[in-house]
Amino acid sequence: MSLFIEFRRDLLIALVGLVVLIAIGLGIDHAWPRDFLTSIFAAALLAMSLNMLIGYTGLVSFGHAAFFALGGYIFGLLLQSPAFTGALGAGSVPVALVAAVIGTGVYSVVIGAICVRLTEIYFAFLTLAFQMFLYSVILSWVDLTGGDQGLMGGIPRPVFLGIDLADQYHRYVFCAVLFVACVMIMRIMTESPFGYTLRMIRDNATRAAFLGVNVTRVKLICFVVSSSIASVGGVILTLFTSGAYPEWAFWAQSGEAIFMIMLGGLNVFLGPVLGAVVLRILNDVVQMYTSHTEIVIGVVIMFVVLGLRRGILDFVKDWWVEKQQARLAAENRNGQE
Amino acid sequence: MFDFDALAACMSTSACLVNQATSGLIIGMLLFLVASGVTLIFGVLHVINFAHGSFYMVGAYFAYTAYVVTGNYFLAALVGAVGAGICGILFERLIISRVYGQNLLMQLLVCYAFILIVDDLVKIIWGAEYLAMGIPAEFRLPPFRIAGGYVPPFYLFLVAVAVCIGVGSVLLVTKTRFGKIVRAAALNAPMVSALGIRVNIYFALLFGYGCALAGVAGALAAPVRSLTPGMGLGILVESFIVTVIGGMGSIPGAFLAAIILGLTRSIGSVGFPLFVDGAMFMIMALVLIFRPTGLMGQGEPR
Amino acid sequence: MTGGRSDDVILKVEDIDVFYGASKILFGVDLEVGRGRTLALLGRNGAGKSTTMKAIAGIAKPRKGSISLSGQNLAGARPDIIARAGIGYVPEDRQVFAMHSVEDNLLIGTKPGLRGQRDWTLERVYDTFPILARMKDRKAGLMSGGEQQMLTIARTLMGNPEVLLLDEPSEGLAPIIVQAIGSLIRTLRDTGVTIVLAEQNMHFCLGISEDAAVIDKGHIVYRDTIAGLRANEAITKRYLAI
Amino acid sequence: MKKTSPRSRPGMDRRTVLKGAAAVAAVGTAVTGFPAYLKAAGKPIKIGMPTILSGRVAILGESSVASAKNEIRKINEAGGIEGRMLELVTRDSRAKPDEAARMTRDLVNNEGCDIIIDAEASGASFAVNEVVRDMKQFCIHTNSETSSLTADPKNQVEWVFRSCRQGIHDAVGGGLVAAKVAKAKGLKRWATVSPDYAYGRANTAEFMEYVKLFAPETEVITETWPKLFQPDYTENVTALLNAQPDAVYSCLWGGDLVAFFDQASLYGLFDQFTAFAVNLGDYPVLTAIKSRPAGVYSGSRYHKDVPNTPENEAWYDNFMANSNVLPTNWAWQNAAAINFVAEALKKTGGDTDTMKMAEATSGLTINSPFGVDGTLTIREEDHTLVNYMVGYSKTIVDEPYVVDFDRTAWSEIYTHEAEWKKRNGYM
Repeated sequence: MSLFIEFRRDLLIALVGLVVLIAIGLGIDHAWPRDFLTSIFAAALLAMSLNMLIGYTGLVSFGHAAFFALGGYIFGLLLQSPAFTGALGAGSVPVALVAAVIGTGVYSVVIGAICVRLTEIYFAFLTLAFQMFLYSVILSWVDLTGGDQGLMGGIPRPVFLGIDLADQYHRYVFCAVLFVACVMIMRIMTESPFGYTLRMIRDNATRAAFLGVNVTRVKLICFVVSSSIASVGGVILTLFTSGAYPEWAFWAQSGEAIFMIMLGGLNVFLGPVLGAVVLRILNDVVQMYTSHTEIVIGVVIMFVVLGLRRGILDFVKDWWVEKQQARLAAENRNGQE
Repeated sequence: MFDFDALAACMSTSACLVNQATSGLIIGMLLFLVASGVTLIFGVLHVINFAHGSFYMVGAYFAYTAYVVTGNYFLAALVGAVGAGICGILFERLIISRVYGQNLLMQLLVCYAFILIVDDLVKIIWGAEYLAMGIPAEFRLPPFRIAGGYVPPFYLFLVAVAVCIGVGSVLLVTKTRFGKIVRAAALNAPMVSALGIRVNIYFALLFGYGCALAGVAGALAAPVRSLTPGMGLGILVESFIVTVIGGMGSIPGAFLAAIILGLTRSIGSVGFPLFVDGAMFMIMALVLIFRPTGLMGQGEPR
Repeated sequence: MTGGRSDDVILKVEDIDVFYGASKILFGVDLEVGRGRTLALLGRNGAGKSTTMKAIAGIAKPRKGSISLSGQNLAGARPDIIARAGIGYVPEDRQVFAMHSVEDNLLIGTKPGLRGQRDWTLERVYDTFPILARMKDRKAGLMSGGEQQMLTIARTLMGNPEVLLLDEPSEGLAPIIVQAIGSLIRTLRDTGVTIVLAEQNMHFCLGISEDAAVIDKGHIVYRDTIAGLRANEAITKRYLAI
Repeated sequence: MKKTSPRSRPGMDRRTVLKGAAAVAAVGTAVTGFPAYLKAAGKPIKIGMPTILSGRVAILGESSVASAKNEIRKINEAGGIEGRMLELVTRDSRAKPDEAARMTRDLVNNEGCDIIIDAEASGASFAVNEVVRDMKQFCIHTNSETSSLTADPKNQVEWVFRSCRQGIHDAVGGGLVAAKVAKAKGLKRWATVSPDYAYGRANTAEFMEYVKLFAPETEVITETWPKLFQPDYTENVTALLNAQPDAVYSCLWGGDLVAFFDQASLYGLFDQFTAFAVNLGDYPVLTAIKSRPAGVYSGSRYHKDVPNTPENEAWYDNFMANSNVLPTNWAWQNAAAINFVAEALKKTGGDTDTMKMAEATSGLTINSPFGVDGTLTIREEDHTLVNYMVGYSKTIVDEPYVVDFDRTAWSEIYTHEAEWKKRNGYM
């Protein structure tokens, strides 16, 4: 209960956000905003959950997309199995969703237990290694995963509670609710005492350990939660594309997520969302003019990293903080005189 | 998943042993050349050059063009190495030196950007179509027969060059003044600078040398592998595995790890063909778990 | 010769301010060192001695002021440019290249002097520092503090400097070693090299240097001969805790 | 014109944009081609084509685009369809299925494309298939050879067609030729070297199945599976050397095939075994391999002498004159698709309504330089292309690179295809 009181304001904002998202999706008689936003939901959940590791805990994971893909595959495979949908009927979709999250969580406990003990570079490498391992399993296990072709033949989505995910409006609202719920969970995680522990570990793990924090355990909890949330992103993308594809587990997917974080800003909670939106728009706009999208995006990354040296929202935040400080300093001077 | 009969059958014939051993060596040596550049750069500059595969690609393309123009493969290989080295120096001076000492994220991103840019540039300059250099005339010879196995002369040349370069790299780093200065600067750059040495130039040269190693690997691979934009990615991932297994910063470690991986691939293709990639990642994971500094790495534990 | 000044000033520091981040360490420091002379820069721990030395060597960047060597302005230049201009810097915490052998340490420091002279060769160094000759193949990291101090001085000499900056060479060493280092510095002085010696211990400097400056809280509070300083009890009591 | 899907027509987009509900959407649409919505009458018929324009397969995507453009140019120069011009809009999916899905939605929703030509490779075409099923959008697949895309009823969609080779057709043809050669030369022990992914495995299994069916004394003694885009094939080459088979089959393609041939020839592989490489016959592959071996059996791709008719020769010359890439298997398949679209549009009087187009395309036969007897047909029962050239040639070192085309009769293919479908429960 106390959570509701403590996060009253955030919950309210989340609710308003959800209403706005739904209004945009349902109010506009054009599929594009719905498609655009749905793909943003998926990408932003991947990026935001990764930022729980990178921005809040200082763990630069290079293999986060593995959990994204795993979530999508578990969800898709369960729904494609006639035995599963036959047994659960209308309950198939929610059960598959829960199974995808829990399944990914369990997998990430195993991976995390091995990885979180390592320092920066080795952590990055090992997460990358496990991701590429999953990728090669998906490619090789053709009988189950369809190999490079992904899950074929569409994904059945039995109607539950009057929600028909084959209908694009229903699907959009469902994805928006999932997205906002996950964002809220991350908000509560990062703004609670647990979130402060994460930041303490990021800034000085030795000191945190000194103060009685079980660093390994806290890192592992963060790793598992963020992986589970990434899996929800995978589920959304699976619903959207009506399939799941091995590219989701490829390292470039993780690289893109890292860039989204960097682009939007890693010290601002909603930074990765902005990053996801900007990258997607950039990609789409560039694509209209040239097929050499990579060179343009490469130059943009160079500019952001070497020019701004931080993400867009970080830049705005720093600018704002600086302005506040200047104002405070001015006030102090006036007060002294 | 495992085919022990095939493995046993192979192990019991000398022809198969020779074939698989040479095959492992060839795969391993190209990996070693690329990985030794990664490990050298990391050992000294403490940056991970995620863009190293791009220099492998650039080396291959330069060599291709030089071969088309001159028809001399040895000259082409030299052009590939030097060209990649010069690109490496430019990359170091203009881009990567700006993120020295910054967190991994920044290094990762500039390299990611560089890979995107170079891949597209190669596509613009050489086209998206795959190119093939073909075996140079000097090496268009029937394979040697050793104990029933086949050993192509070009691969002998390739292994010899790789070993020479590997030994040369170790000597360069341990015996020459250049190497001594660079190693000292790795640990204490301000002090080396205070002795009147332009550390930046040494760092750039070292970076260029590391990239030239990748360039040589590209040039050596060009006659037998098809050239495409983006060809650097595969070898990049594998050379990282080699670097991590061998120990970041250790050239002998990279050599050992490259041979281990090469043999894993070649023996694996007989005994457990579907699990070859999995086995490589497994070895890397095991090494990181039980000996995070790698087989021959020193430096900070974990 | 008045007040420890020479008409032939080789190194001149004028009005430099140095900051570490937001905190100001040096406030308008002025120094002059005559060619061939030895200046002792005295002061308590944290007074700004090392920062002054680092500023001259180019490791700390002055925010204002000038540093000139034989008239050439070097303030803000990179350390390697300053070193090639003839200033040899021996840091306070020794900083040998621990993984390299003694001889490799010396080789890394080797460069011709400003006028192309190579007065200091390996042989001459081994002559001057017999202990280094005995240990030339040992890893520098395995040597004792005093031996490392010898090595850093020798390493800097291999660069044939005009001016030698010695930052607290006696710090943390046993008295007998301190003595040996003292006599070594005298030997060097006799070869004609200009020396700036940062020290807490005035007595150590007495037989070595001609000139002295005292720094406190980033301000130069005294500049004259060391003999004058010795006589000035007000200064020594207040700033040197003697 | 009743639409079951709530997807809006371009006319509505303007209102949407004017509403200004989503600023981002406005920017996106304004850049994409606002003016297109303004000229309502006589506006071009837009054909959207997601394909692969970067990476190792880019050459195939580029030849697809070049070929489609060239056919559209011919149609437009002849006056278009009912006075309306055809216009091609392409998107690069980078061979990623989820990108392809997004691009396809984008082409329909934002570019206002009336027709989708899916020029993706197998992986992504299944993704596109799901999108067009979902959006109820008329579509022709032009490059995916995976049989199940149209053969498996669960993938079949009423308004989706395929205008390209199908793996099973090539497998029957290849099996017949290989069995003939095996009997003549006594090739009993076979080995395979194919890329380790769905296409490679399915294609190889189908080929060997028919070789065994037609020449029962053959056996597969070893299989080696390089990864897709694997740079080094030495381990696979030595695996073949160790096995010492009589013959080798490979469905490697593109740059992978080039690298494999160059590496294998170092070991003198092609002097030791008879080789069958279904994807060798494409011009860019043949011209890229430097040590082109003679006497390798190569499947039919695109070749100016196959079929050896004046129409095909003319098509080749026209293509070469108007494009800067070489024609490939993908090139003729996309050319054929554009011709099918044009023919169907003529039947509907220029109406692009999904169901009308579907009705017009189903069972459609057109005149084409690529067909047996100069015609190609999209079969009514499973919406797939038949009557194209199937068979094997033999390589020679110099131009025209392949000779002695041995064509497989379609009657034989139909018989075996029907059996195969029954076995797989597809009918």
